[in-house]
Amino acid sequence: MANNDKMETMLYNAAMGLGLAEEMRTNPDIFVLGQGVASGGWFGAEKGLADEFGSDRVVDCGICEAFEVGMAAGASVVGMTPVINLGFADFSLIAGDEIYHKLGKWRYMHGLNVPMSAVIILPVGVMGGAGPEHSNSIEVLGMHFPGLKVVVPSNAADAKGLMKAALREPNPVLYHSIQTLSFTRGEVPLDSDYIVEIGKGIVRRPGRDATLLTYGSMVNRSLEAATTLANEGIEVEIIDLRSLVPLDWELILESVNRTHRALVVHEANKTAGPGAEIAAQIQERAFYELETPILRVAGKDVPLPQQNDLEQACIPSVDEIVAAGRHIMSL
Amino acid sequence: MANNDKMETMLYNAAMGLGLAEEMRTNPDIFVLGQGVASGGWFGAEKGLADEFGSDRVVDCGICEAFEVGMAAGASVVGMTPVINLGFADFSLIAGDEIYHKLGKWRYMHGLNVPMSAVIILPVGVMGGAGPEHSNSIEVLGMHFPGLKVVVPSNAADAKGLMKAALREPNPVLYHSIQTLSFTRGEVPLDSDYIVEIGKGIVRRPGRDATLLTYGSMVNRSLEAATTLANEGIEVEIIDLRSLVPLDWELILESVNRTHRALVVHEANKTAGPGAEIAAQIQERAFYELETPILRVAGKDVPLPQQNDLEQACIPSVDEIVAAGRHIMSL
Amino acid sequence: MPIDTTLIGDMYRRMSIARAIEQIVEKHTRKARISGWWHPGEGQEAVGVGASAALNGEDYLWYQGRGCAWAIGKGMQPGPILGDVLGKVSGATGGKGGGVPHWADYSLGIMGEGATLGSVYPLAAGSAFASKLRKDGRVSLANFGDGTASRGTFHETMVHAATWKLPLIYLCENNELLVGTKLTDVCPTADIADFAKGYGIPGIIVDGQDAVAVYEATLEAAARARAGEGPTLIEAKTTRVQGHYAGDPQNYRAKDALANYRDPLAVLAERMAVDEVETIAAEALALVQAAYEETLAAPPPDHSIIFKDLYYGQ
Amino acid sequence: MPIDTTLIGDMYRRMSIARAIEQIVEKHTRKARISGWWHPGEGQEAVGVGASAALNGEDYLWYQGRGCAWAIGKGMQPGPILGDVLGKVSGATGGKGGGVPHWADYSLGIMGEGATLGSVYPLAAGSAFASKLRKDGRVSLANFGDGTASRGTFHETMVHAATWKLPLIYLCENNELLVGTKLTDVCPTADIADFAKGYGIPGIIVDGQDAVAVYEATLEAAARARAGEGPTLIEAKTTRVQGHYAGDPQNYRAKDALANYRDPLAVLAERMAVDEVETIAAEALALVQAAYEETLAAPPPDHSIIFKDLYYGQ
Ligand SMILES: Cc1ncc(C[n+]2csc(CCOP(=O)(O)OP(=O)(O)O)c2C)c(N)n1
Ligand SMILES: Cc1ncc(C[n+]2csc(CCOP(=O)(O)OP(=O)(O)O)c2C)c(N)n1
Ligand SMILES: [Mg+2]
Ligand SMILES: [Mg+2]
Repeated sequence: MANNDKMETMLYNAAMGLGLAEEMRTNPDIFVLGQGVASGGWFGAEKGLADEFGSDRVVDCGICEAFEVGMAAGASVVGMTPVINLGFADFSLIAGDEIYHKLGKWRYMHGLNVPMSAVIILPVGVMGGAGPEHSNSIEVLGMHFPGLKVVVPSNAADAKGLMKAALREPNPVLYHSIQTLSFTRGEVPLDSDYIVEIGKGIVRRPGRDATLLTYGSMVNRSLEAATTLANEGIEVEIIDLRSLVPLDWELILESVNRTHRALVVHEANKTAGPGAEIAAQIQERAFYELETPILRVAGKDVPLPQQNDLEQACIPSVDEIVAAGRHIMSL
Repeated sequence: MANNDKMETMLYNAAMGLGLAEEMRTNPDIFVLGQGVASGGWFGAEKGLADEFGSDRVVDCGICEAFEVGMAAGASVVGMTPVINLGFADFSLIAGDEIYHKLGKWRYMHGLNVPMSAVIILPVGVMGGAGPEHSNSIEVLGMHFPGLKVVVPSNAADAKGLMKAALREPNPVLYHSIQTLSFTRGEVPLDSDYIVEIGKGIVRRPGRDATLLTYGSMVNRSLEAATTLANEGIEVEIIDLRSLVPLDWELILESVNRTHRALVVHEANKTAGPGAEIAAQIQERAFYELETPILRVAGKDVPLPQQNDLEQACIPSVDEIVAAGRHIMSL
Repeated sequence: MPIDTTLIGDMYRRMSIARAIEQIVEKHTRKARISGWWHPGEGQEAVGVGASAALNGEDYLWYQGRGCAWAIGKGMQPGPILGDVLGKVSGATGGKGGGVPHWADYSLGIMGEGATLGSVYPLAAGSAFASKLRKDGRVSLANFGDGTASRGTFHETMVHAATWKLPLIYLCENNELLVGTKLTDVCPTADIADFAKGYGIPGIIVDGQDAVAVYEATLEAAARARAGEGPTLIEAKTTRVQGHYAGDPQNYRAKDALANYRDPLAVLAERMAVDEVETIAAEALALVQAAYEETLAAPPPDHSIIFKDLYYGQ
Repeated sequence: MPIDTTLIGDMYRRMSIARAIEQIVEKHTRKARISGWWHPGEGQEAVGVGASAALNGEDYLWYQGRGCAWAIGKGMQPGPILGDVLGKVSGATGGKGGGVPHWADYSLGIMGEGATLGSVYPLAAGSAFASKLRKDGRVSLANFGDGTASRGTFHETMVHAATWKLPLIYLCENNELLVGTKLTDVCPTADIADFAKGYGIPGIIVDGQDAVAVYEATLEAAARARAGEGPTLIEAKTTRVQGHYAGDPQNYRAKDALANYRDPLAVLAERMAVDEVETIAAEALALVQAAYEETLAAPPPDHSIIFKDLYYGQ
């Protein structure tokens, strides 16, 4: 079954689909529902699934986001593992009651401690002019409302590994794929037990001078910035959080206590975004270790324009991350 | 018109209704829509409005939160000033698209700089066992999504003054009334031009030792805690923020730079709540003035149980605020 | 096919229990404060009990929280119901609950309530979808009020349920009121069954005061569902005898609002022998009284349950 | 009452302009990248133009973003349309826009688009409600696709519009597709007009390839609306000639999908003199070509507009 060491280069979205397909082979309770999934998905994540698993388990749906998530909650309560792809995370505001009240609270409020597995795919981020109602990164909602887990894969291998972890998780998972990464390639383990544990971050680049906490679309930009900064003698440690709920506090604090400086970088709007919580908690837990304020490099607090240049100007660039790195070392 | 100095003792919700009625008298474009508003409102805020202004302008609506807010957005674009009472802020998750995409973004995304007035009343907080889908304080959403203003009156006078300000505001306002205050009384100015400016906080109690930032239901508990702490020689300055968007940074920073210690107290869930942003920003802007970490005293990160004792145990008590005050002074 | 007398007796027993709970909770709330609000179901007991009687034990019920006839109909005992109302450990939720019910017992097919109205439609479609995939022959029932038929999820769910022919029953309790608003002030039709027309599914109106009528309509809808013929919308015309919540002054209501009210217990009793009626009623009262006393004696929950059930295994 | 020939000529002119924009954008996107995606409206021009022709200038239009026939029909010039598509300052949004249109011009009654589908229903009801209060005699029209008829807001809005008799028209462009999904795979009826039944309002099916038929049905619905008789649902049967977006490989679509396609320009031309048709078409092409060239020459927006319009006066 497991082909332990084999790797294959594939698209990020294909890796997500591979994780899904592998789990569907062994778990008959998994089904996939979403707009366009039966013909492979709008962005290819569900390619081939309908052929392999049939149209009973890979089901197209109308333009009904509230229904999609609500039915997932119901199916989950009776022991299924629904996978819903909403196409764009922004559409989840239509299903807010179903995600944050029903999925997040049903077990709690009825007091019956049963597993509730469900994976809601909420692709986030700009992708070249999709506009103010398609391009936002709203993962902070899953942090504020209790009862859910939240993951954000930053590369193809994680896309597979986190999808598999999400499908084996007895709690509902918001799985934020990254729109701009959809058609980028990466090395993906073919091991059918390759799991990226939910709640564990990873150091992508070690460094002694400052800790840069990021995830999703900003991991690559942060790594690029770190290279530039290294040329200037500034060694930034890059942590890819991978999960926002739960956050890997052990990893975060170990690093910050060592570097004494922290930056948070994300594409989501700055105000009340994930970086707010991360910064608030770091200063609560490591105040006396900090030599400088914790900086946030984040999306501008505007609805996103569609025009490509304007859109890019609204989210952190490599240059802005570099500038923040220089700035924090100058304090 | 204005009866400048007169005051009257009235219920918090009646004060909200008075602000509304006064503005309706002079502005024929205001109308009120919501479930039960035609017979005075579930919690009395709209008492007498249908009699005075007729059932054309004070209109009952079905159980259709998305419709209510969406129609407000449409009416607002054509120059009306709709007032929607959703009854419970938790129901706004049903209207997430309409609040955070339509109201917050319509002007921006169409690039036409016209006024868009709309007041969405979203009552927040526990009120004695209303349960996990009725009792949450979700005002942080209005901070993360751009384009809206967010106010939270902590007493009857502010309930009137902020309502009137909201009705004269050319941007959509989320007006978070406080469920537990609905039937509490306070002195309210009868001046028909009594306005509480959006974006301005107020010092409710001056103090030299620490700055406690709070709003809404936690203002009274914080004041009570401050009295206890004062007996122990700890003088806490209590700031009632009144508006969360925009936040009154001038006031906040003046105080924190003077006391060198800050606490944020709110009923909303702690993780990624308003306190996260406030703490993150204080340390960004006043790091070198801080002698201790910024502490947050906030709601527990759980869906709220209904049972009264459990419910109370989930939100900050006076004792917890006192303990936090002692703790921050011990650091 | 004349209806089985045992079944009638059983329905009468459950309706009597539900009614006794109504009365005891009403009395209790008049002297003591409970957490949240109780939404009295007096007058509507025939709907939940009649419909539940037509379901199998393992069929899935997703209800809306007025009264307790659905829970009793589907097999829950008075103890866990009262335990939640009074916020005691003996409640179905272990003591988290209050006036807005979240009673569930998955072994009885009682799946629970969503307190944001209209949330049960897609959830019921989810369990119905699971049954279709698993071919387990189960039916899912979504119960809701007339006011809640306007919710967008009503439409989104039925569009799919009708297309996929899900084994789903929509069962509306039309008491012509949503809180203090008259249905016809906010709905273009007085008959919720009219909404079935758009989806090409049957829309059946039944006398909601008659448990037998509700039972029969539900049985037929369940048979259609199990045969793969898809969803049915049943509208039971009924009467809310009490206020929206216990203590509601009901200023909005006409003095003669109950002029044509028929007590569903009396309606069913007409089909029974007098002494049977009396025995069952007395037994029900005793059962509920005993459960009430046990509930009063039960302890409130420990604060440690505040974090229980947030995540699986927690 | 035979239809005015000036009106026919005018509709043909607008449809020709819309078609010319389609063609120029199609050609442009084949060689250059635009921001976002263009959703081609070729084949559907008779709907937006025919319906708009039946509205008054100050009537409110809330549209869904396929093609540009609605904007052209309601009076927008090609310049602001192309300006947005190419992300130039000359666009209706001043350069914020891209492939998903957010063209609006309130002086023309063009109120804009919500890119989360189904959002225009309640917005259109909002302007209709305003008109009812103000007694300004205006009609509001909500345009949407067949796939979007399933959205909950469709139901929530119509429940209220029908009850309150709002001056509202629902105008559905049924092209039988939502992206690559066939309508009948996710909808229990092939006729969206069927949904009118539940609300007791007229549900009219018209030939969406015939601008005159769309015009006439809309005129009647507008008259009903203005007379205080409430909303109408019009379903225009039409054909999406191109892919969902410009560049869509359309693997999901049958080879003979367009076998029965009738070009709405040809359909309308049958009612016109040949030389009139040719003159109008040539003028339209020239107008659009000139606008395109101006658009290419226009500058992209300055980054300062990123914060523009977030708050009033900003
Ligand atoms: C989404 C949502 N909106 C509003 C409410 C408040 N609410 C509670 S009960 C009720 C009336 C429901 O009317 P109906 O569905 O006819 O049921 P009934 O109360 O008559 O049993 C309302 C509006 C709610 N719980 N959820
Ligand atoms: C709420 C929402 N869900 C999904 C989408 C993605 N989407 C864009 S166009 C489209 C198809 C719409 O179908 P229809 O309404 O029939 O219009 P058509 O594309 O055929 O013109 C979909 C699903 C969206 N924009 N908004
Ligand atoms: Mg009712
Ligand atoms: Mg379509």
